[in-house]
Amino acid sequence: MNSSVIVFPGSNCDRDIAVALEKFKIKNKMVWHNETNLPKSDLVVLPGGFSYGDYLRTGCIAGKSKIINDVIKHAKKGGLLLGICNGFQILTEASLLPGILLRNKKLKFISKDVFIKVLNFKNSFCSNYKDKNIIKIPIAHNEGNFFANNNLLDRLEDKNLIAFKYCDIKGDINELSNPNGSSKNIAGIFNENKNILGMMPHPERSIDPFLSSEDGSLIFKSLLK
Amino acid sequence: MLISKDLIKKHGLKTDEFSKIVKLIGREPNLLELGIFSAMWNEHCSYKSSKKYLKKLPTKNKSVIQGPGENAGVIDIGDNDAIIFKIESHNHPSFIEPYQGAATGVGGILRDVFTMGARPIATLNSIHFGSPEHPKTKNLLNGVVSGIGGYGNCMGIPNAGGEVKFNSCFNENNLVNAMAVGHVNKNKIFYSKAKGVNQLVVYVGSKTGRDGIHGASMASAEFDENSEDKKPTVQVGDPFTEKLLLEACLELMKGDSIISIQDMGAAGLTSSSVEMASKGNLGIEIDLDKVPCREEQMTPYEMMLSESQERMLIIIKNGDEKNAEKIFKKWDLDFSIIGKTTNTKNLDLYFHGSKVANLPITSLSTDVPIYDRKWKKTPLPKKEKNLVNYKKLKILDSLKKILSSPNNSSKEWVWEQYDNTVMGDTVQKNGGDASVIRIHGKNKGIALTVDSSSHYCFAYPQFGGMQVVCEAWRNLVSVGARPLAITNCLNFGNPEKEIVMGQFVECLNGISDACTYLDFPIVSGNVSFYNETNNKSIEPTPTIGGVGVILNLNNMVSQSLKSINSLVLVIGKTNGHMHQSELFREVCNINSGPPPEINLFNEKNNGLILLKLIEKKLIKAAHDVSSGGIILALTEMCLLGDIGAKIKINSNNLSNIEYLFAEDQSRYLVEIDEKDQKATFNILKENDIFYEMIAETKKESLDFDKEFSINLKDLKKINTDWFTKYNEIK
Amino acid sequence: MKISAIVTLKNEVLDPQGKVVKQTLKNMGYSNISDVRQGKFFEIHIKEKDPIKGRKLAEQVCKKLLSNTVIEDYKIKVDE
Amino acid sequence: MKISAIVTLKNEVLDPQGKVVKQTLKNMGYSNISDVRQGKFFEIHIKEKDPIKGRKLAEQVCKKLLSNTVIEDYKIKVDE
Ligand SMILES: Nc1ncnc2c1ncn2[C@@H]1O[C@H](COP(=O)(O)OP(=O)(O)O)[C@@H](O)[C@H]1O
Ligand SMILES: [Mg+2]
Repeated sequence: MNSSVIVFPGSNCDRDIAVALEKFKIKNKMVWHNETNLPKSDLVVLPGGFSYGDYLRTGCIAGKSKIINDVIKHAKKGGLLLGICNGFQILTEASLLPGILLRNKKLKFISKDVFIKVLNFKNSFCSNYKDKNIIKIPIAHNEGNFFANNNLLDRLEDKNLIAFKYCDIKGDINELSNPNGSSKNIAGIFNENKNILGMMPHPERSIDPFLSSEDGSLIFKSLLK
Repeated sequence: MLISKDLIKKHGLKTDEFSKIVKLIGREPNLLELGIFSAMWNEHCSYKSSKKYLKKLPTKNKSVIQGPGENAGVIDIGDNDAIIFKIESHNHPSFIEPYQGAATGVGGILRDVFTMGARPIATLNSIHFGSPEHPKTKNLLNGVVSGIGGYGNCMGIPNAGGEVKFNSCFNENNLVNAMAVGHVNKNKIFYSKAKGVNQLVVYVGSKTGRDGIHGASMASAEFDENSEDKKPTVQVGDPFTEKLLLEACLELMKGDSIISIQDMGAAGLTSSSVEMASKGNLGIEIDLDKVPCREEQMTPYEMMLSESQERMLIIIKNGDEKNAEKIFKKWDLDFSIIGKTTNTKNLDLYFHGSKVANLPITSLSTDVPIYDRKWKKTPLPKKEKNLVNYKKLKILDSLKKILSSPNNSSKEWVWEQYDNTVMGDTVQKNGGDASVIRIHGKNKGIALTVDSSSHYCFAYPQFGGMQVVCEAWRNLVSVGARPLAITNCLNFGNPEKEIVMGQFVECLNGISDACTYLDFPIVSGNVSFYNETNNKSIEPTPTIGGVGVILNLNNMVSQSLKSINSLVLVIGKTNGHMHQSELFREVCNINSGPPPEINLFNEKNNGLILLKLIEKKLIKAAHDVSSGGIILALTEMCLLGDIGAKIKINSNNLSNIEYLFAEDQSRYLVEIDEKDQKATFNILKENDIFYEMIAETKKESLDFDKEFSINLKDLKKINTDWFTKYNEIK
Repeated sequence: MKISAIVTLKNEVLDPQGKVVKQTLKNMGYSNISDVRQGKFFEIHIKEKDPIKGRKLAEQVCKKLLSNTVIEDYKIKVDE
Repeated sequence: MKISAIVTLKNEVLDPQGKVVKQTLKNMGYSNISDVRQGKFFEIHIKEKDPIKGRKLAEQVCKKLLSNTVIEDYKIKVDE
């Protein structure tokens, strides 16, 4: 399997995701935002960070970068596209995923381990979570408060497009287990074809036994199938 | 006379200093030259009050590659890996504009580390505020914390610890000390010493603006009511540009075109160019028309004194400039050849074709006046007996009171605002004694901590200074790391006052003694004097940043209790030192008396033997006993591990409250498996180490005989509530 | 020519920043402040003399970059 | 009464956001945009009828909370 990680000025999880991909034997290339063509890739990843300083609106300037046109083409052809944290924000700004990520409800950056519930296994990213659907994973963001109007929320629920919801250790999804004020505790969503996934938590930071969890590994293992 | 008395004073120079300048250069300086002198000769850049004492500090051992004198210190951790680190203050700007002041503090210290070729792998910070009730405190706390986070998070460098303290002596003078730690291949370290004549001097990074002019002089002056009007001296940080600068510099550093490199920190273009030339015993010539400016019609004076952020000065090998320019353009940064090195040993500045300044480099650097300031000893306070009958206090009530006090509350609220998992190598996070960052791709790591103790240092500076170093040492030992070296940030009041200078001298003596005995040298640091408002000085606050190494990460331990039915021991003797303790301060309202004394032999012995036990895998958890005594240490171990404990005191002639709350030094709590009891005791006995059993671990509650039993959930709430409530907006 | 643009969250979108400002002001004793909304302000300098063309350009810029019309509205003013 | 307040960075202070926005607009082809500065906008609703009193209140609020006059300037407008 081949992947490309797009590097924007201000990306800062690009190395982390590359390390994770390679650890799980996915052949990865780094692609500079100013390029116009993607190398041949089964998977494209938009990494976390503060592209363009997160100035103006988070993700918005990266969403207008040169390489994005080819990323859009890749996704329209059904290629896999994963946006993590800032990558998720870029996906919404580039209209590849619906909704938008607003500032955290308490207006503070939040960095901590949270629990999320995996809600959909019939896709290329999450099949390995069938036996373990409540996972521990770190978040680290200032704008992770997913906002969507009621129509959109209904559509996401009806079509089963919600990938993850914040929950507690037991799997209960409620206000207490919602770290940032996201509508319906949403932590990640798919597009209709489920070839695009945007998520706020960082699977690439939970891939080995020395870190506070290894649960992120399963995403990469799922992708390999 | 061209230069008036008033102008001299405005530049923070004394009249005799000005006379010295005139003598050195054989004429009166022009305004630009006066500005340059004022920038180089102020306390912040010249260390004129502290140099005499800094020279005496131990700065070498077999792991030190570079001690004080460069942008940051460098130590060897084996296999060609070196660690570069330094701590620096940004106190004054953070008081005037907490968000930007703290943010640019982080930005500045990061540049000190990556200018030497290291990729930053962690930041730490020590922040001190006035009393929580003071009307400014909440705003300062929120601004500083979000500023530190705002910059570090954007840079993508994990936060690996820090400390937050409140003390009314900081009401009008908060402290923001930021530390950065980087990793570099030992053979690829870059230094600031210029070499060779006619080499190109290159300016890279952001443009120069009118911001922060005279920031360094501000850091060398006291505050008064009007300080908030000193407007343009605070800069706005741009972490995004800094991130680009970091990547561009590291990309250029892969090759060998850099002769020397230096960030533009305090006193900007002036100090960076003078330092490079001075170290290389060369001259430097700059054409100011080539300096990239953000605003129109900037004068030479403004360009030389601006403290705009995110800029570097590089001396590049002739012929390599094209390639370098390409890299900086790729990262959208300014790149401009502004001058060259010369053999004149002068600083020569040109503007619009004419020479506007011409100063001997030595007059700016080595000829700085050095002061041997008068100082006064702080007397050792007496132990006062029978102040109150504290022995009658209820243990649980006292514990709750301490646990919920601002200084002893969990700092989760703070560090949850700092990204501490980015880079994927944080193997032990904030909340323990030291954080541990893995060396990328390897099975070893470094342990990091920062510590200070203004109360101890104020009560008796020498003991206090010694204690901070030992505390840092202990914190590193507690995670299983070999302590290697420290950096220090010395925050004091006005050195022109004898009592303050005395605090400085004696703290440094204590620091020096401890460092020497523990073979724990000082490799970098910073002095911040004039932390004083309306004639009131802060308590002396040296901050120590410690670095240790764990060669095999499988030997790392943490402070969280691991399982039920194991034993908890106290290593080190408890003599019942109560003065300056949290119990006295928070519960009895007694602030008098001496701080605890340290026996350096025991300190070292206890630490090294504990490391041995850890390496033999006999220790399941370890935590040093510091403020709050045994009971607070035990509670913290319980809370972090979510495992309870039943306290059993077998001791001696102390009352229970003394035993549990005393702050005697050099002690640790350790959790061991019942089956390892014998092996552990044997090693401790062989090495003459005093130890006692203190508890057995159990499920979910902390118990003490018939006196109390309290659920950990309740304790946790007591421990975390203060920050949440304090900052809640209802 | 100098043009100002103001970008604000649509009314139906929660404005947590405005809410916190309002609450803080109340806590500071400003009891008669009934609501605060926070937005962004841009001052755009354009090399252009014709105010109609200037405004048009600003409109475009607001639509294409400065605001996200899913959640935000914008207002433009030609200053000079 | 509705009052608008605009808080901007002082001219001599770096505006990193404005800088990036300007560069992005240039990259998008808007070559005649010579500068962009970004600031904050506040819409403040006050239970007050007297415009003079309203403005005074807004002044205070700007000074005490909405801006830090060390690096920022503010402007106030009484809307209605
Ligand atoms: N308290 C101290 N202990 C040891 N070294 C110090 C101390 N204060 C300053 N130094 C050393 O003096 C040198 C100059 O420090 P400083 O001016 O703060 O550096 P920079 O120019 O990088 O800001 C540095 O090498 C620093 O490590
Ligand atoms: Mg430096």
